[in-house]
Formats: sequence, C-alpha cells, structure tokens
Amino acid sequence: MNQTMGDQPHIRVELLSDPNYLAGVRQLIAGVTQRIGFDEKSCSQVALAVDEALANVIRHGYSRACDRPIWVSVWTVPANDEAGAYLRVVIEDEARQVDTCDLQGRDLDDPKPGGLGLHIIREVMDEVEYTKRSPRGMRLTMTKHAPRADESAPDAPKEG
Amino acid sequence: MNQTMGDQPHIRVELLSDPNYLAGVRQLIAGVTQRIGFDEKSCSQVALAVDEALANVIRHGYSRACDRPIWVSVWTVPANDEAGAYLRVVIEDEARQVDTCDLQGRDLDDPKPGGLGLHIIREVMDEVEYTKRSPRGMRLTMTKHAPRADESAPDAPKEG
Amino acid sequence: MNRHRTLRKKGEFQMQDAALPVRIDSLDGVTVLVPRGDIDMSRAPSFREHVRRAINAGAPKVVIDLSEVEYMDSSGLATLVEAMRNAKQASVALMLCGLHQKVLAIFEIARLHQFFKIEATVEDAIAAS
Amino acid sequence: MNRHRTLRKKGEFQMQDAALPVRIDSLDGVTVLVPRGDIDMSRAPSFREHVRRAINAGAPKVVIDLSEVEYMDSSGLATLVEAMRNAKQASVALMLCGLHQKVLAIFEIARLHQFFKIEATVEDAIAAS
Ligand SMILES: Nc1ncnc2c1ncn2[C@@H]1O[C@H](COP(=O)(O)OP(=O)(O)O)[C@@H](O)[C@H]1O
Ligand SMILES: Nc1ncnc2c1ncn2[C@@H]1O[C@H](COP(=O)(O)OP(=O)(O)O)[C@@H](O)[C@H]1O
Repeated sequence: MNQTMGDQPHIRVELLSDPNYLAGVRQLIAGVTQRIGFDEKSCSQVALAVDEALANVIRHGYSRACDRPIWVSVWTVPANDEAGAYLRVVIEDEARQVDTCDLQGRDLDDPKPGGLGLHIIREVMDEVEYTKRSPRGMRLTMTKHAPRADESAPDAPKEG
Repeated sequence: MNQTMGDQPHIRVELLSDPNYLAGVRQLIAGVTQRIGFDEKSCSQVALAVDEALANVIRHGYSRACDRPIWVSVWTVPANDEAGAYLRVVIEDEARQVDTCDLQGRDLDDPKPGGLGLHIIREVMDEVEYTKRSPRGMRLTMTKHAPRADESAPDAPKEG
Repeated sequence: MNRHRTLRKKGEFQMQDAALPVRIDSLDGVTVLVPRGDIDMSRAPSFREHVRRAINAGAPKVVIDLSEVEYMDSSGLATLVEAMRNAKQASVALMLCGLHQKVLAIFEIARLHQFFKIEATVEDAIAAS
Repeated sequence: MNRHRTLRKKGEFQMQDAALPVRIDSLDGVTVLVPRGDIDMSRAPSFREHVRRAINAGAPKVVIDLSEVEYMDSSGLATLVEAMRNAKQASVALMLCGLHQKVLAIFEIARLHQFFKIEATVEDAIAAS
C-alpha cells in the first residue's frame, strides 16, 4: 500500500521489437508526461529519448529482429507545491550485453549518418544509466524533472 | 516462432487504475492503429472505446481506487493486398465480477447523466465481449477491422 | 512524493482529479466558457465544477465553446447532460458551440446532438435565442 | 495474417518498413519533396528511398519541405546527412525548409543546423542559391 518509486511501475509496457510500434509508445509517454504537468517541450523530449532508446534496442540489441521483447516501465510523480513533476523510465531487453564504454555516439563535429541517438538521449534527459541485467539483456534507466515554471519556455503547455 | 493471434500479445500494458493515465493509453492505441493503416476516424473510435472501457473498470470495477492493476493487450494485423488492417484489444482487471446482463447502458432516448460508455464501445467496435476471468476479475475482448478504402470517409488519414 | 500515496478513503488510494484549464469570457452579458484540452474521466470533475459555477453565477445565458476540446468521452457528455438539467432548473440558457467533428461524432452515437442547443460559432451562440 | 510472421532472414522475423507518404512537386525546375507524418525508424527507409531517387533524377536542386513533419528522430537525421553527402557528390543543391520548432530542436542537439542549408519556406529555398 505504501508505494514508493522503488516498487512496481505505475505503467509497464511489454512490446515486440517492431519499429512500427515506436509511434504508439512515444505517444503514450507524451500523453503521460503531459498529464503530470510537463511542459510541451519536455513532453516531446522525453518521448524522443524513449523512441531513440527503443530504436537502439531493436537496431543494435536485436539486430532488427521484430519479434523480441522489450519492456518499458514508467514511474510518475506529479508536481506539487514544493517540486515539479518527475518521471522515471526504465527500458529493458533480452538482447546481447554491451559495456558502457561501447555506448558512445560519434564525434558531433564530424557529420556522418548515425551515431546521434545516445547524444540525444543524454542531452534531453537528466539522468541516463545503462546496466547489464541478470542473466542477460540491458537495462536503461532515465529520469527527468520537469523544468519549474520560471525555467521553462514562455509558451503554454498544449494538448499533445 | 509461428505467431498467431492466439499467442502472446504484440503489446501489453499494465497500468495502475489512475484516470490520469487514460490519456497516455488512448494515445498509444491511436498511434498503433494509425501505423497499421486505420484511417483517422477509426483510430479515434478505437481510442475512445479503450478509454471508455478503462474508465468503467476504474469507476465500477475498482470503485475509483487508483492503485489497482489493469492490463491492456493489443494484437495488430496490418493491411495487406487481400484484407484491411485488424486490431484486437483485451482489457483485464482483478475487480469484482459482473454478469453480462448487468452490463447495460441506459435507454438512449432518456437523456440523463451517465450510462453511455457501453453504448459507445458497442457502437464503434465490431465485436465486444465481456467474460469472467478465473479466479477473479473481468475480461473485455474487442476487435475492429479497418474499413476498406471504398467504405471509409473521403478524408485522407492524418498523423494523430 | 507519489500521487498514489494520497489516502482519501479508508484502505484505498483514491484518485486525484486533474484540473482542466478553462478560460472565462463575458460577452454582451453572456458567460462564455472555453475549456482547453481533452475532457475525460480525470478532468470531468474539474469541468463540472467550472460549469456549475457559471450556471449559478446569475448570467441569463452560458455558452460552452468546445473549439479547443479535441477529445471528449462519456464523462464529458455526462457532465454536459447534468449541466443542461441544472441550467433548465435555474432558467439559464445553455448553449454549446465550436464542436470538432470527432466530438460531435460522440454526441451522435449517444443521440445527444438533438438534446443540446448546438451552434457553429460563439457569435452564433450569443446571437441565438 | 500477421506482420510478425514475415520471415526474412533465417531464424528471425525481420521488420517490415512502413511507407512514408511523400508528395513530389516540380517548381521552376526544382524538385520539391513534401513528406507527411512522423519520420522515425520504421519510416526512415522509405524516406531514404524517396530522397535517393530525387537526387539521382537529374534536377540541379532538390528541396525537402519538412512543414508536414512534426516529428523526426535520429533515423531521419541520418537519412538527411547521407542525402547531403550524395547530393554533394552528384552536384545537386540540397536544401531543407519548413522545419517545425520541435524538429529544429533535434537538429540543434545533433549540431546539424549548420551542416544543412535550411530556409524558412519553399519559396525561400527555391530562390536561394
Ligand atoms: N541498446 C543498445 N544495445 C547495444 N548497443 C547499443 C545500444 N544502444 C547503442 N548501442 C551502441 O552505441 C552506438 C551509438 O549509438 P547511437 O548514438 O544511438 O547511434 P547509432 O544507433 O546511429 O549507431 C551504436 O552504434 C551501438 O554500437
Ligand atoms: N468494467 C465494469 N465492471 C463492472 N460493471 C461495469 C463495468 N462496465 C460497466 N459496468 C456496469 O454497466 C453500467 C453501464 O455502464 P456505462 O454504459 O459505461 O455507463 P456508466 O459508466 O455511466 O454507468 C454501469 O453503470 C455498471 O453498472
């Protein structure tokens, strides 16, 4: 009964690794963040980070196989008087494991196709951590605090 | 390997029975149906049916408690040369069980607040079936075929 | 820290309703409510409160401009049916306007498009008798 | 019956790419591509094919009008970076226009807003040298 952020996720999605489902999942994320009080820009950013992370699992983890499982777990904390809204998303797979040092995008000053996903994820989220799951697969934990009113852009939040 | 509609869902969402998550779930459904080739109107209809069904589980099944589990399972079949896209959604809960004869909306010719959700679900979906889960809870199975091009409205599908 | 901690009823976690942003204009003595965003189960209670207050405030006519509402489910419809009853009782003329195609479709399924007075624009609703 | 049944590679179900609707206009000898909808991993291959064909078709200038694209991820960016390289090699002037704020934000994170020739409107892009 005494739920905390450490317990069961508030929303957990298990999906097959089919890129055609990415649109649905990022719209889920955008809808949830919008309702807990993230501004429009932050909603788009979180949706983008989740999309990039899922695309990486499908592309690199599962070598584009589209029938493997991916789990997206979401914890939400709405804004209250003291603090802005807060989101945690964990993405898990059963794919091959990689060392954190191999999780690097390309040099941003050398434009060539690819190598941007991780940069985008690290840029838009507050915390980004990859760990190995036991016995197999990777786990990506990402968090973001909604910017407080005085930090965010002047445009009002709009329905997604 | 030989997946059929009877197997594991393509997408499965477990969420807490919090009405603030309904927006996210219906945006997920709208995004998924849009990508498998449902026209804009059908996407909205399916999203609406899922929203109504979830609201009923929270309102009637769980008496508005917001920390109980609901499962939404989705199977999708995209359009091919012979047939239009097809969707199956199953919504399950652990709430009190009701007999099918108690699942009736109000008389549509007697306008009063409430009693519309089931009418809406039955109107917009092709098949709607409530069954009791074992040992507890209800299961709602809904399906919809996308209208074929010649049946649907003339407006082109648009991004949701 | 967590919305699901809010204890409202013995032994159960009760939901916390979400606020629906509603702009309130007053034009030619008519109160115009302009809700913005989806009206679903989480926001219907907030919508209901706004409408209730407008009907009780004494203006002879209340217009609900739905042009910024792109989604409404049966919770929103229930709120409007109740508002229509309250308005009749209080001798307030209640009108709707600006319905999106998708929202109108829900009124039609529920056979409520005849029950409400629906105009195309705010101007039409204000002018209508 | 099921997309996940499509067998493409031994022992694995491979994805089926989704088609991205792209309108193709020709204005003053300039080819203008107008993709519509999200460009993500599932649609980038279709987008890539459209752009590749336009660049190889012989027009001296190709404009990609992104005004109907409200979402693009790094798959879309990768496609555009590759297109820019191919265009240079084929001596085709490649320009982008109509970027939504959200899409531009992704270019900026990737520090690619300087790499591309970006104009506000199709007219600007056609007029630019
Ligand atoms: N989920 C993942 N599993 C395994 N390797 C990954 C994963 N995500 C990223 N990587 C590795 O990190 C590299 C950089 O990723 P990214 O910046 O997203 O660019 P790209 O996907 O275009 O290569 C990838 O090329 C890959 O080697
Ligand atoms: N998931 C459910 N669990 C239990 N009872 C339900 C459920 N869904 C609907 N019902 C019953 O069916 C009735 C009609 O539902 P509905 O048409 O959605 O209208 P409303 O929710 O406004 O009462 C409800 O009042 C309730 O008694």
